[in-house]
Amino acid sequence: MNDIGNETYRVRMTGISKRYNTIQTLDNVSLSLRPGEVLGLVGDNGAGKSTLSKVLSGAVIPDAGTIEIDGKVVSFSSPADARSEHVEMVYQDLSLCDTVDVAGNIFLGREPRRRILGVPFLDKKRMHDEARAMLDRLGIVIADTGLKVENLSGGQRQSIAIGRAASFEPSVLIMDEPTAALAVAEVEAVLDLIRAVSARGVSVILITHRLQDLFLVCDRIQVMYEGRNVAERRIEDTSIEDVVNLIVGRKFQARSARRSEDNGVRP
Amino acid sequence: MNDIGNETYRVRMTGISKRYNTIQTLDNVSLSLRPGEVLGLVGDNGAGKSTLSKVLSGAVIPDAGTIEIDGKVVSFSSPADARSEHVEMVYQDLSLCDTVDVAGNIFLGREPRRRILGVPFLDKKRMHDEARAMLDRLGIVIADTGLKVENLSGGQRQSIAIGRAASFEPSVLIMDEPTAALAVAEVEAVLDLIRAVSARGVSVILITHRLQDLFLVCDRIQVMYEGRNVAERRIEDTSIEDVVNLIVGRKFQARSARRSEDNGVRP
Amino acid sequence: DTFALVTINQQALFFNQINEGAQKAADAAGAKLVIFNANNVPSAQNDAMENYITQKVDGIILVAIDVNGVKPAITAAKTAGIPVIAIDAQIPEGDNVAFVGVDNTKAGEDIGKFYADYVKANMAGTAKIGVIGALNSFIQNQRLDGFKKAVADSGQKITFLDTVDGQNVQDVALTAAENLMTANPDMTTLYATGEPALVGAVSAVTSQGRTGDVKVFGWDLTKQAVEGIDAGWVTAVVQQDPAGEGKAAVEALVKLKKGEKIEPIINVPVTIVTKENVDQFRGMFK
Amino acid sequence: MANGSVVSIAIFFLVVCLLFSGITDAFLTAPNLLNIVRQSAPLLIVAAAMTFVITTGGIDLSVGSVLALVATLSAVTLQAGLPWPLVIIAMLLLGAAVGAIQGFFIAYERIPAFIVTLAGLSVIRGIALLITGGYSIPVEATSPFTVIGRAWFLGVPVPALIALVVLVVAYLVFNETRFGRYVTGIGANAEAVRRAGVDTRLTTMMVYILSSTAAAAAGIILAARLGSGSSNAGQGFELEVIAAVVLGGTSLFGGRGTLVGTVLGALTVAVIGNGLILAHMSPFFTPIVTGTIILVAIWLNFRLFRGAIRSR
Amino acid sequence: MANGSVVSIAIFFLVVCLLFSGITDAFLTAPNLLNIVRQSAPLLIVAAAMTFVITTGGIDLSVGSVLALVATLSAVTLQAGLPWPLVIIAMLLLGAAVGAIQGFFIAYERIPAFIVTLAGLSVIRGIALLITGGYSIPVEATSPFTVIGRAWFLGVPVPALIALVVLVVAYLVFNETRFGRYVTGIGANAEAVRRAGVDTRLTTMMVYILSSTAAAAAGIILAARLGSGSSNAGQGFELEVIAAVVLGGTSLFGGRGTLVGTVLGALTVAVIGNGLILAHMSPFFTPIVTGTIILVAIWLNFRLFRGAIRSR
Ligand SMILES: Nc1ncnc2c1ncn2[C@@H]1O[C@H](COP(=O)(O)OP(=O)(O)OP(=O)(O)O)[C@@H](O)[C@H]1O
Ligand SMILES: Nc1ncnc2c1ncn2[C@@H]1O[C@H](COP(=O)(O)OP(=O)(O)OP(=O)(O)O)[C@@H](O)[C@H]1O
Ligand SMILES: [Mg+2]
Ligand SMILES: [Mg+2]
Repeated sequence: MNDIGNETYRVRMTGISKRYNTIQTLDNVSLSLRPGEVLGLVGDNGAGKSTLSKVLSGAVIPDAGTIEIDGKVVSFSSPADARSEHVEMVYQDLSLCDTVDVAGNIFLGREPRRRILGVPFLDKKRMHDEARAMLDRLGIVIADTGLKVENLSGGQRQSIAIGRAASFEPSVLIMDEPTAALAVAEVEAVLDLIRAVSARGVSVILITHRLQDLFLVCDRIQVMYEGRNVAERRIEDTSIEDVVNLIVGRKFQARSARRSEDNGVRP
Repeated sequence: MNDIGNETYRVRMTGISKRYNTIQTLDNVSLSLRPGEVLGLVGDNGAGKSTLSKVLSGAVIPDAGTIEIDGKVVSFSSPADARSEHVEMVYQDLSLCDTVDVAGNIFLGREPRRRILGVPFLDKKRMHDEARAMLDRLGIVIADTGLKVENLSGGQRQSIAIGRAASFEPSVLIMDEPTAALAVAEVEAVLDLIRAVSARGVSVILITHRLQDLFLVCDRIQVMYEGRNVAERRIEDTSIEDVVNLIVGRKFQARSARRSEDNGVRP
Repeated sequence: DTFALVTINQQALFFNQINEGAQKAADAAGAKLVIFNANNVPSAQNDAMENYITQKVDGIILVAIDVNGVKPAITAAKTAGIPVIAIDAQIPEGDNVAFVGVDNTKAGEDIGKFYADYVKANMAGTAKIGVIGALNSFIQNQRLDGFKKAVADSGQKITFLDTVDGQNVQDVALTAAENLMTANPDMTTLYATGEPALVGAVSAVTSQGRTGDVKVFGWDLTKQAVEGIDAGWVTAVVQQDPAGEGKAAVEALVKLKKGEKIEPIINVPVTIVTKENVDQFRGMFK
Repeated sequence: MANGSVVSIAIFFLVVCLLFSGITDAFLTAPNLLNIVRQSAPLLIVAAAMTFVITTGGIDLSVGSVLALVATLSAVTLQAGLPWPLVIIAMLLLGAAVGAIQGFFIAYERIPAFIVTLAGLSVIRGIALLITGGYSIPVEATSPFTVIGRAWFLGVPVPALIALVVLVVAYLVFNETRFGRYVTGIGANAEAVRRAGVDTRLTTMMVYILSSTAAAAAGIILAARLGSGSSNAGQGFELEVIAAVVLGGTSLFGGRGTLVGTVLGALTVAVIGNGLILAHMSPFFTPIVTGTIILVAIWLNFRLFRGAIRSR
Repeated sequence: MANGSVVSIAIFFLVVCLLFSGITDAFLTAPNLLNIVRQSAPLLIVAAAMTFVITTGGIDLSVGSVLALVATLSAVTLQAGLPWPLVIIAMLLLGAAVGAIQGFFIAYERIPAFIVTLAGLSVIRGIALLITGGYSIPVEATSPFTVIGRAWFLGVPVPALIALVVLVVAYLVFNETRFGRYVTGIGANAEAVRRAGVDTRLTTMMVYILSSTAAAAAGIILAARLGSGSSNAGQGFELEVIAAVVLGGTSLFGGRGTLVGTVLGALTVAVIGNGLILAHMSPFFTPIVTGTIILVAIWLNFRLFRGAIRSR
């Protein structure tokens, strides 16, 4: 991880605003991210976390604001633009094609091809082999990469979305509640993955409501409230209780986010 | 909560099996639930938790097995049958109608009506008033109960699904990962809700991957693994580490499910 | 003066020739002619007539689809003082001032009689015949009924094989005609009740290589039909004079306008075109 | 989308009306406007019912055929001497029965609506053709039956009054009853509605009963107005109805329906047809102009209202 | 559903074939079978392209009109003395251009495909009418152009060969290329495909270019076969094509398409039409029997394969 004092940013978003009809979803929000840094983005439901990250992934076009990637001002008019700047995102609603199979979803938009008589056909064997390897790496049990994703369990679907975003050498990886539907071992695998990619210099934005996870992988935490930035903390300078209070906007006793032994759980 | 030794069951499912093509999703699974009891149902992704609970809610018809409610054998051929036995469920995929408004989704299938000239028209005012009251009770911020749910945030959508299931005097309430998308204060509200309804005698099945929550509300935990029952524990007799090992099926070190201070989080 | 012509569709040459004849006559009389195409929808004709009545045109010429269904509109026109002339399809007990055209049943009998005579003279009095019709067309059904009646009256040994529905669309008629020939390898003659059916029949006979042993009879000349007549396997085609009908209808309206009297039935005769007289029609298809 | 679309089609409708008022003198006269509503009564009635069908995510291609069958059978039964009130009741019941059969296959046997009603289209028109033998069957002009299609009441044509009643009832049912709610819900997420304990199959079958019954009512009105039953009636009517509904802003994918939009869509189609006749458009240009007007106008409205409809 | 449906339509197809082989002698003869494939070549070609359109969740109602326009324009240009290879190329380009215009409105301006192509249906057939003035325009029987519709090659009719090539290419593109993948993906979840960085608008426009070009090819074949171009060619063709596609198991909601199913669906429709004539069915019964066969057979297959299709 780089020196926090360093002024080279991978991502700098400034003055981002977005309005939907009557709701000001984002109101002059900023966000910055250094190479290899893991930023935890937290906030109440409806605070605008997903919308802000979709702005960075090109899926939402903001009403105002600028985005710089590696010091260069960019303007994303579609996710394809963001992808070509190596920004990848795991969407909260997963964005899978239900009637396409597991391998097809993982490689969507980047299918490997091989030329037969000069015509670029899909290389299905390679797709299935690589998909299998990728799932195994993430510790995901899916019987067959040829299954359509519509019938998979919630956690299996989420794993596919994660596998897709993480596998194509992103330089910025945005994960919007990637572990919400995952069981305990799979959560560990995702946290390991985040540590591994950030060690390789990938910048990561992690949106999650599992606050304890933040303290396992993040370098910094940014808190949003009703569409605005309200606080930013280096991980060393904060605690779960502090973050809870920032999210809720007042002093709040959250038993589910407290240290386990207080809840009567035997060590 | 009733005496665990008591032989009056609210729900008894025995020998439930379900096969999808090549996958034996449920294999001779049993489940029992006493009045007012809160059962935690846990297991790896794809273990069959959602499918089992859908059998109880009538959304999936099992290949084999019997269900008894209050000692009476029932056979659910549709969710309407289960609803008439007061079984309510919050589905993992939420099951909302995107183009219907918030109030409409909350009251779906149970819209209040008033007669004008003998014709039963929807009582829209009452729907919106009661929906507003219900959301406030759960601490959910949604600007307008007339908004279509398609544009709500992930957590807002989940809150609506919870509000719907909890509000109609169920005698069995099944919650399939109800807190996955919720922020910290909303999670607390849901846990409070579970405690409150179970105190009123409602039996609750809670499926969750947030293991620490189990220890806050459950009386008993049942663990599934690849479509089978593998363990059952009274909450007093177990610990997070124990549950993690049962879920994963072997000794497993999960930092994200350990006591917080081991993770370097300052108390 | 403004006259309105309400027609059935514009996908058959026949109706377009009515339009042309009427247009020429209107130009000659210095009147304005507006044309409405109902695209085969019966109620659209009523709609159009009602619209013209509110607009107070000076006369309406009507080629009816549903001869009963247009009666209320004709009555409404009469009440409004607007004369209606029916072309091609007669209105039973209608309030129209005149009918211009062909008696389809009668002309069907004519070609039926011609056919029976031909069978008697050239096929030793026995023949098997297949029919390509258009079941949804009132006048084409009349043509078939008249034809059948004349054939039955003739006493020749003629067997009616299948009737297939060409739906008044060329490609449908072609497919139906091909299948008709496969179904009845022993068929010796074909009768097509309208222009699309005849085009389909002619193409089918060629494509199935049956020009040697099937004789075609039908309605409404086209270039392919003329070529078939030249080659000898299209025997006879009923040719109407649609332009003449259109012209006669406009002229009748003009006369009425001047206060003159007209005949209630203005007959425009048909011609049965054969090798002998085909030359006089050749010019139409250059 | 539904709301943006209603505004869009409303503006479009006004523009078309203004246009024709400018071009032709006859357009903006009471008799002509009454003509338009009388002529479009069958379209309005069936389009209202079709809005329910399409909002569930279904489609009914058989309405034109049902209309033809009912028109011919009304004429046949009247000719056979049946009293006219009996004929009307029998025909409406026939429509409901046809809808129930089609709805059964769609809702309970889960066969795609497109296939079922396309088969229905073929079979039902075939029966009409068989009954009439391709000829048209007259209805006595003196029969009180024809009142339904021709009479005026309080200065308004009876078919228009019938359409008005049907539209008001349809609007209330669609927006103010449980049934209407479930129709929208089924189109949005049928499984969610089923899980809410609603009998989605019955609801689905009901919408097809509605559309076929509406088609039967349209057939009765048409037979009464024309004084004749012809198996040719209502050819291509299904596309016209669906076009009116879709033009009004109801989504073919289900879940978004608007009855106000449907009424505007149907009237727009009717006004364009009427206006072009009054403007003495050459019949060769009519289809070209009709299609172009619709496309360009919808396009302009989509451009103007894009922001309102859905912004990314 | 796609797989279960293909099995279902395949069995249905076999049953229909066996039935007609039993009832009629002429059915199972080489000339008749070749007739069937020749007659259905235009249907097969357009249905293959329509499978792409419907799989994206779209629809193209204008194919019958494009077919008519191309058929008439081919005849007109040949009459004007243009060399036949030029005519073919120009007509295919015309088809592509029409598709691009419609696709532009659908993909880039987001106007519902139903409205755009319904307007297209009206405008394009209007243009064909205007060009021909209602006359059917002959193609010289001696022109090499007619080879496309009438000639035989290696004992197989040329139209059937063209259809075969189109189908093989379509199958490969649909199942083995990125483009085919995105077509399915757009039907399943267009936003997901867009988020994956795919230009979904271009892909959507392309499928309409495909369908219009295929309709143009069908128009060329038809003009060559009939030896004449008529503006009433291909009336109702769009419904026939869509029926073949849906019968084959492609879902009108998009995301699930099968080309094998489409071929079987199209051939089934063609075989029923052919077989009923061979069986000397009265034309009055033909539509009734056709509709009933389709419905009953699909129903039986849904019952038998329900388990395989989707169990709850
Ligand atoms: N397309 C849209 N149209 C209208 N309103 C929208 C749209 N997208 C988001 N919103 C509104 O913007 C607000 C922020 O939504 P967003 O999804 O960004 O929240 P979030 O912080 O991700 O919440 P959660 O933690 O629940 O996922 C919500 O109130 C939501 O209703
Ligand atoms: N309709 C279906 N068709 C085919 N397979 C299915 C279907 N429903 C579930 N399955 C399979 O059954 C298995 C169990 O699924 P289920 O959703 O019950 O898991 P779960 O325990 O809820 O997992 P998660 O924690 O990820 O939600 C999965 O492997 C899934 O792929
Ligand atoms: Mg979010
Ligand atoms: Mg689950």
